[in-house]
Amino acid sequence: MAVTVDEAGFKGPIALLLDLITQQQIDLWSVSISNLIRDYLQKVQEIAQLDLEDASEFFMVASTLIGMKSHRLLPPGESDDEEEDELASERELLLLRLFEFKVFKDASDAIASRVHHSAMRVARRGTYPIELMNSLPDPLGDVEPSRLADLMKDLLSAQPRSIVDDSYLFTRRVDVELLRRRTIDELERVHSLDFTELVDWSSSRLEVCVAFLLMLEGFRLGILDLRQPELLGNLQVVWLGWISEQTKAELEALLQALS
Amino acid sequence: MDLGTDKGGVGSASSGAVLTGLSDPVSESSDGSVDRDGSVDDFEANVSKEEFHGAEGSIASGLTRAIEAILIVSSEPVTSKDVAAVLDLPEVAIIAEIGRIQRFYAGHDRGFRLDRIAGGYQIRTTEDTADVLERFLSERLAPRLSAAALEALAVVAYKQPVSRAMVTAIRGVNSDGVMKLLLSRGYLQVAGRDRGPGQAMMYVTSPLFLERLGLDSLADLEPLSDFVPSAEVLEAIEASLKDEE
Amino acid sequence: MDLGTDKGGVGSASSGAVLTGLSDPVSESSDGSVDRDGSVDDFEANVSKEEFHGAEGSIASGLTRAIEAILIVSSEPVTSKDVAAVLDLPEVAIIAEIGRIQRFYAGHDRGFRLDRIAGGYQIRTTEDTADVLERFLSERLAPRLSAAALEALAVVAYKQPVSRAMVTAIRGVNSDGVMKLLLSRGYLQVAGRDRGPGQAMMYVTSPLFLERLGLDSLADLEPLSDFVPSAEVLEAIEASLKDEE
Repeated sequence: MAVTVDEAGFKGPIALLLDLITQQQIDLWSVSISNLIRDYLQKVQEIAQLDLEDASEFFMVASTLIGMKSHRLLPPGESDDEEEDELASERELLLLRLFEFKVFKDASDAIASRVHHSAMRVARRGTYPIELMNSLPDPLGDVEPSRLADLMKDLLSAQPRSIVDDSYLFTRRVDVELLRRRTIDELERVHSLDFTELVDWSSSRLEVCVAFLLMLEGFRLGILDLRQPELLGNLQVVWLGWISEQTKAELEALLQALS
Repeated sequence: MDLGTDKGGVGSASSGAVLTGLSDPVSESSDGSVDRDGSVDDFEANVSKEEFHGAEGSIASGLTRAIEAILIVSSEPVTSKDVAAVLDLPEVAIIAEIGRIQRFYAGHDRGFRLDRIAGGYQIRTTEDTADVLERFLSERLAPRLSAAALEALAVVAYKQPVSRAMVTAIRGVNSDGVMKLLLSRGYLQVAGRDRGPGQAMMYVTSPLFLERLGLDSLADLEPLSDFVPSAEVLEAIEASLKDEE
Repeated sequence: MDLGTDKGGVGSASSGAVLTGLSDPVSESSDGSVDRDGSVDDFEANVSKEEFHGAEGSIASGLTRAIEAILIVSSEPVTSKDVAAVLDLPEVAIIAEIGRIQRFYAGHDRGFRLDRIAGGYQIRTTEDTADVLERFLSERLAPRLSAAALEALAVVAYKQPVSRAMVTAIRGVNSDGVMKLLLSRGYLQVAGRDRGPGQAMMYVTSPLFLERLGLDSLADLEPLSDFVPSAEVLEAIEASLKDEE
């Protein structure tokens, strides 16, 4: 019994179970739970991520199934009432979750269909006549440039928000050319060193970031080699000491793009 | 273009005069098509007249032209209330006129319709032109949404306001990623924090969600009860988990 | 919608049928509007529609609908050559059809016309609606930019060239609407497409932006020197770049 795991939008065990029951018309008693778990783990390994919550959810469902299965194997009367009650309530819970999920699954199909049909109808992309726009009061009239700077700082420091603009950081705060010369000079001199040593003289985190990007680019261009013997350990930078004309041109282009 | 911005209201004599003046050339038209002068009383009469004449051959009034112009320059749905405010006419008059415009384009089967979307009105192309537009815009019109994202969207749509944890609980799988995606695509928005313990961030669908689904309001979504599984499915699920046959 | 654009053998046949239909003067109805169809399949359907409406003949054809849809979704003038290429029909057929569409809207005195502008065709509002639109725009576009619009403007100013997805990622809310607004106000302009995988449209600030802020160049923007962005932020870089489509 192969288990399908939707890799893009990872399916949970509830969805999986529902699939097994409704689409494949399978009697769960014929499902080998050990196979199910093995296939599941294999898939998880393939997508190279194991969310702990997802995994525990999966095992909760699997153990409920195992419990119910093993219970059925026992001759009647051998288990005590308490155990039986517990099993029954687990079964009820699982049933409820399956029902609930099925409802939302079908609702999502309806939403998908609506989204699709609605997308087939494109809304008018209007523009305001430019003559009219010019006759309106200018909304930027009383905005001070410093207001934009303040907004930008707020945005970049706000918690749930993302992104540091690397291009902007490079252009304004780091002399990339100087950094490159210092890096290459140092590497040519000592041939090999740890990244932490390399950025010892860096005055800011930004310079460290730029230096790191230069390392990556240098690695891509084959100018230097990077090694990291230990996970999260020191990054060793090895100077390969040879730059082709093409590589040089590429590097120049990169530097120009950065500055 | 004066559509009776007079504060005295549509029913007043001065405003009536203005409106008559506006549509003056139209009332002379020989084809017997309806002209309208925007006064509330006449709107009723006009509706029936227009219905009698059908959608064809009608010459647009000043009010029609004004509303159409507004819709043509807009990219977002425009509410009848906004139009009424700009034209200084009662909203009911605007709604009636919009109804006529809708019937005009539908009746002539043009390449677009005037739809009611997210509480407003918006010009949208007809569905049969979709593949032409895909070629013209060289982009896929249908958005790519994974089954996971759609499931999460369904949960929010029907249970809003809702926290990520609740979505995860129903789907049985961690939903932080898809929720983030739906947020960045504009389908969802944050509606503040739960007042209960934990103060979880609560999510609701956005106005853009309505636009993307072509809905006027959330009330237009099928009730969730429509999706209750059929007796056979329920039985199948129950039977598959049963102890005995 | 089949307009005979199919490149295969069947396509050439249907394309031929389209052309035959288009140049057939007999089908032209008395009021100058034409009921014409873009495809063999749709033709049958339209014939019956035409019969139903008798001599009016004002039901739009598949070709009409296709051209109208293209014009409705375009805010820039569209050339007949572009339309012909998309529909895989000779330009002369498109020009003839556009002429019919122009006559239709002018004849019905709607609030917009299909004008020939800068070598192309564009739907534009009629002149008599100018003052209504001015009122509508001044109410809709508040004299001050919203906080959201200013935020988006700040992001573009400091991070240009930048895609919409990037602005959305930084602001944490969908920014398509405010970006559109800023574009329509002329503060932003398009700077081409990203050379990266997503080929996202990239935006920069316009000369008008500098002028209105009283700046000589972007270098005069207040530097964000000494400002260190929050640390949580870094992980999202890749995410937002991946989101760009």
